[in-house]
Amino acid sequence: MRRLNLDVVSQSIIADSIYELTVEGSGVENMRVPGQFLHVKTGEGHSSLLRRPISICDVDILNQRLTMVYRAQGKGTVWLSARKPGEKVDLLGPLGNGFTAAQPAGGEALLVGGGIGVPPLYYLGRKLRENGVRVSFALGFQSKKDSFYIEKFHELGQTDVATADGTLGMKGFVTDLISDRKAKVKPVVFACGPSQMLGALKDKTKGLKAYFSFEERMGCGVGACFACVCKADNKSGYVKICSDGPVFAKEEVLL
Amino acid sequence: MRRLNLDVVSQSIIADSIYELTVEGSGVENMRVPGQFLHVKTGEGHSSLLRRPISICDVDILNQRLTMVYRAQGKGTVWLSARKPGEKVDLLGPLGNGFTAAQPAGGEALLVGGGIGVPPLYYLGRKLRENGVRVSFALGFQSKKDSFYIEKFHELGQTDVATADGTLGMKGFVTDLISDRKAKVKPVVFACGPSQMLGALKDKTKGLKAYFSFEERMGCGVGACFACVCKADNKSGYVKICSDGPVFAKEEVLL
Amino acid sequence: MSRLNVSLPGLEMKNPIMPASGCFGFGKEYANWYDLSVLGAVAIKAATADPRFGNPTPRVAETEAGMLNAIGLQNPGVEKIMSDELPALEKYRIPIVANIAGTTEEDYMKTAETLSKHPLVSVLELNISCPNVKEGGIQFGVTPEAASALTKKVKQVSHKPVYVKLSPNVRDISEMAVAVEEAGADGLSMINTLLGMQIDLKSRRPLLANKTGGLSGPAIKPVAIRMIYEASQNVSIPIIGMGGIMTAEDVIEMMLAGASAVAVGTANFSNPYACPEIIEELERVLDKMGVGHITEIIGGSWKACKTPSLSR
Amino acid sequence: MSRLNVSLPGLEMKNPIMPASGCFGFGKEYANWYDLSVLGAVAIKAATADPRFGNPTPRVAETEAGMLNAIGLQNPGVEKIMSDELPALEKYRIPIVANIAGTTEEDYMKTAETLSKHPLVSVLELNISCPNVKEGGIQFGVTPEAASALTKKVKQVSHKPVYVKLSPNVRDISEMAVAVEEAGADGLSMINTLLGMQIDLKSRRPLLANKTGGLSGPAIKPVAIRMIYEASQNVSIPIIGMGGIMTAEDVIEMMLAGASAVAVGTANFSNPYACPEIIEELERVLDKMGVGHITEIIGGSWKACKTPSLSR
Ligand SMILES: Cc1cc2nc3c(=O)[nH]c(=O)nc-3n(C[C@H](O)[C@H](O)[C@H](O)COP(=O)(O)OP(=O)(O)OC[C@H]3O[C@@H](n4cnc5c(N)ncnc54)[C@H](O)[C@@H]3O)c2cc1C
Ligand SMILES: Cc1cc2nc3c(=O)[nH]c(=O)nc-3n(C[C@H](O)[C@H](O)[C@H](O)COP(=O)(O)OP(=O)(O)OC[C@H]3O[C@@H](n4cnc5c(N)ncnc54)[C@H](O)[C@@H]3O)c2cc1C
Ligand SMILES: Cc1cc2nc3c(=O)[nH]c(=O)nc-3n(C[C@H](O)[C@H](O)[C@H](O)COP(=O)(O)O)c2cc1C
Ligand SMILES: Cc1cc2nc3c(=O)[nH]c(=O)nc-3n(C[C@H](O)[C@H](O)[C@H](O)COP(=O)(O)O)c2cc1C
Ligand code: FES
Ligand code: FES
Repeated sequence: MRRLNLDVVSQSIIADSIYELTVEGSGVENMRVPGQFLHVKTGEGHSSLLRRPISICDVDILNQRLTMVYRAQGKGTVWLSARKPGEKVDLLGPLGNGFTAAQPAGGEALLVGGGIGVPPLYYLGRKLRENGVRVSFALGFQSKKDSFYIEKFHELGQTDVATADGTLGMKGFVTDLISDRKAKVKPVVFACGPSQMLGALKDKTKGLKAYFSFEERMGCGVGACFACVCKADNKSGYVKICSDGPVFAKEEVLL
Repeated sequence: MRRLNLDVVSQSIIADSIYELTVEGSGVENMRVPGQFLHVKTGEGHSSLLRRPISICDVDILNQRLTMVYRAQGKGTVWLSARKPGEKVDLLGPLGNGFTAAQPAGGEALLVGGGIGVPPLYYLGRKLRENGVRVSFALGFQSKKDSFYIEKFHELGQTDVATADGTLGMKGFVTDLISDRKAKVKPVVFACGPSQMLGALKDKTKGLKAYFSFEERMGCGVGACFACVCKADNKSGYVKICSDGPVFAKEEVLL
Repeated sequence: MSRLNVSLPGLEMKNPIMPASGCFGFGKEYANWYDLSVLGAVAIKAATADPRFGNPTPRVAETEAGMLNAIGLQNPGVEKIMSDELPALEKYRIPIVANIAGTTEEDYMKTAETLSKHPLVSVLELNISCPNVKEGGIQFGVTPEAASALTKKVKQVSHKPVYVKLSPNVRDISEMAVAVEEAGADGLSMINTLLGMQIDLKSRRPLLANKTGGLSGPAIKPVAIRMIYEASQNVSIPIIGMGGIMTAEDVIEMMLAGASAVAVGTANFSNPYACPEIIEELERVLDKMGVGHITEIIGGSWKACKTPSLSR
Repeated sequence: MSRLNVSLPGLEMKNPIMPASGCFGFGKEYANWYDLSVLGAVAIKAATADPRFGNPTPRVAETEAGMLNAIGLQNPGVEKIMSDELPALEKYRIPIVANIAGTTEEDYMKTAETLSKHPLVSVLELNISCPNVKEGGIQFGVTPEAASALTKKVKQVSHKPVYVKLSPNVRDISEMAVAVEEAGADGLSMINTLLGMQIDLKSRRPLLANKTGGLSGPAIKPVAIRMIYEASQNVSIPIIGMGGIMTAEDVIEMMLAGASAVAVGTANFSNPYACPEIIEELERVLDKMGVGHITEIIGGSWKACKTPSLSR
């Protein structure tokens, strides 16, 4: 949990409005937990006051390199997508609690991602494999042109894809991909994506251990402002997505 | 009077916080009148809404190159000083009415500048010489470290310098430099500098034709907002520095 | 262009964009930059009964995403405006919103009567945010009683529809809006500037000679949106919205809040082509949103949906 | 450090900087970033008599040079704050400003009495910008009568000095300041947020679930400066200034306007080290200005000069 000023190594567009940004520098070596996120300063001066939460997509600890994959949609991410080698990126991280709990040692994991929720699953998949877990992926996108990293996921394990318009993989939702597999192998499920997807997935994963990464608009990103609070099934009745999460056991957060 | 998007050719620091910025591109060929100014957009997005008025310091019509010399002091000029080749500068220009009137054809001109009022005198001096006018310069700075372009002015004509702390040239004010010369040759005087300097110069140039370039904080820069109005000895009782000036006969504007 | 036209009392506009009063002079300067006939209308600088020189300089300061101004209503007086300024606008064939100001009710009435008779003036815009000398420095724009009384007086003498320009420096904007509607206003203009100040660290004094100034620009847009959203639900007269508009998206946001047309002020300084560029962009944004005609979005943030909105 | 200390009723601060209420939780999160003992004081999140969950999400939005928030005063209630949150702050040995909120006078009184007895609480900060349910949704903070009555009640029960936090959503800030001073306030905090709104073009609805939110950040600084400048000349109690402070220069500007100390809110989100960095920078800025002790500049924009100012 530090403020880092990292050097841009590369920036490339890997799908429609989707950018892959690699930065490097001191502090990256602490980013060991998949599902943690970065709080990225965008814009010059005081024009953009709120940082943007972006997941860790991959880390090369040895070379202190960090990769983010994000969609350039609003003011801040569009600014970020214009950063070039030679420039710096100011970010806080690693923040939050990632996919730490219940790694199914020696077992089976199913990683489910939707759209721009896919990136953190890459680092998670890599880590799980390193730990000897068998991983497979169910990824959903709007359309082929929005899809990314499919080849890289294939290298880690079986990867099924669904697109809303059927231009890649199965036509339909990502939840349609997992029905039969779950029956067979009882995997632990890790998921990240829009809240409708998580809601549907909650039902589809009845009886399975599942950990979901949630999204909410943030102020501080560190647990101080109560912007990102969601109702939860716990003692206080709520969780802060930024500091208690973003990853929770699927039962804890009330969607 | 157009909006230009010019390429940065070079940027260099030529004195303490004083930068020389050369830009090039279409539209520069219209900048033929010394004393006119540019209204420069600074900052990204909507952080800085007001443009910065900067004088034309020199123009290379053939190569469509324009040079500004400015002090990086506040938010906007500090931003401008960080522009590098490969980037663009958005400016309106040429704006206002420059040193057009009463060029002393074949005669003698004395150009008096103080601090950051010096730059437009360079283009003016060059133009006057091209028109066969004998030019000499009286330049005032706070200190040696603030001075610039002395050699370049020497190439155009006799150049006397005063500094407030005596570190270069005479110790004192620029007005102290002109006392005897004016008696001898009755030059036409052109001046640009802080209003105290112009006030003192007004007295010192009694009996001489003199044209002063005035400064005022601006909104639109084009005559529409009435931000830059000064009392004047004319029919309406005022002038707009941006569109009626910035250059006026010394008697017109009431300091 | 038929998807952009809006119709307000006295204002048939081919698009909802006009430059805001005080930010566009009487038009002739920006006419050097582009053909003013592309505008939906033009709001001209405040007219007072007699010529006014305005405040000492500095009159403007820059703030984060905003600016302060204390021009002080400098203008050549209503007679000169009619003889020297208005005729030059005729050739553009666009509606003219004549902004009027004063320090007493009599001032306003005199200016309103005179100016509203001019054939080129489409509507009056009553700027009620100036210090009221008679009532001891209180502004007409900050109490519903004073605003209502002034509106009634001006309506009595005006030959054209009257829009009242509301000040945001109030506790309850709806109360003000309702008061002037009941007093007979044909429309509202909102918002005028927020009172602000900047202190110069070198001189250690307020930077503006007038000390305080009016804050405009994107910094105040959230306040404008909120006030238009509130006022538009409490009155049935149309609103000309303003405050921080820089882009076509800002226009849409303000119309969704409840404005029927908008004025662009500070943006002109940052970009002299602001108005024509916004007008051009509007079509593109409407396409992206799948909106047929711009009037469909007026008040769209609180009205029941007419056109289906995109999912997030 | 002896040139930065300021002394206000109940607050002996080694420097004039405190994080603003609601932007710093109860301190423990930022304690992971730096040692809180460098701070002049700390203002903690609003306490209410009973626990509150707050508003639905989204609770924040970004605007140009500002942000909107509608957290809705989420807090665990005064008892839990005293048992679970305050003790952790003891080790930093800095004054604690306990912000309190409520919806009825009784609420406020209960919270004020309880909290002001806690040995770690230095002063109370009365947040009077919350809806007053009893009086039908009117805010205590927008009429002098309601603000004055509430201040009196809280003063009666409080064991510590009481600062009243003023809302900027009023017509006349001095009137409010004078009313609460006369009611016995020991100091003022100003300003709270401006009411604003953002509309999401995709959903065509207000982005915040609560629809309106409070605007903070540099966008509102000119309004804060103006209000502090006005209020400070009309009262003799000290002012804790806030609204858009990002830099040490902003602190100086606000103190020149009339603040005796300042609070830093939104800046913490942009930079978690905002407070310690500003404190460090203050020395440098005072050096540049040739100021011996920071108290010399308080109200410097309207007081006769004590130290010579630099020429422009
Ligand atoms: C824990 C977490 C991890 C995330 N990881 C990724 C990632 O790896 N890749 C990726 O593309 N996106 C990710 N997102 C979503 C990403 O934060 C938003 O897309 C981004 O903040 C939008 O910023 P903008 O400048 O494009 O939009 P703007 O509209 O300019 O943003 C305005 C404000 O709204 C907030 N905001 C807007 N949309 C969202 C959103 N969907 N979620 C949260 N805040 C939002 C912004 O942070 C900002 O404060 C993540 C979100 C969270 C909460
Ligand atoms: C006609 C004209 C020609 C000029 N030519 C030059 C030149 O060639 N080189 C040069 O260094 N300077 C020149 N100046 C002064 C220059 O405009 C200011 O130094 C500059 O605007 C300061 O901007 P900033 O971003 O540094 O300061 P900021 O403090 O960030 O500026 C804030 C606002 O105040 C305005 N402002 C601040 N100081 C001045 C000033 N002295 N005059 C006018 N506006 C000011 C800015 O334009 C801006 O709107 C000229 C001014 C005028 C009016
Ligand atoms: C320099 C300047 C001068 C203004 N003069 C007037 C005026 O004469 N009459 C008036 O009603 N409003 C005046 N205004 C207010 C604008 O018309 C507009 O209401 C306000 O600036 C908000 O819009 P904006 O943020 O787009 O600038 C002026 C604003 C500026 C910046
Ligand atoms: C997220 C957030 C929460 C806030 N919560 C409170 C609060 O609980 N009580 C209060 O008095 N002010 C609260 N405020 C207002 C701040 O204390 C401060 O007055 C305001 O934000 C202006 O300062 P700034 O521009 O530095 O943020 C809150 C502000 C923000 C941004
Ligand atoms: S974003 Fe501030 S508490 Fe989560
Ligand atoms: S700057 Fe607008 S009239 Fe001169």
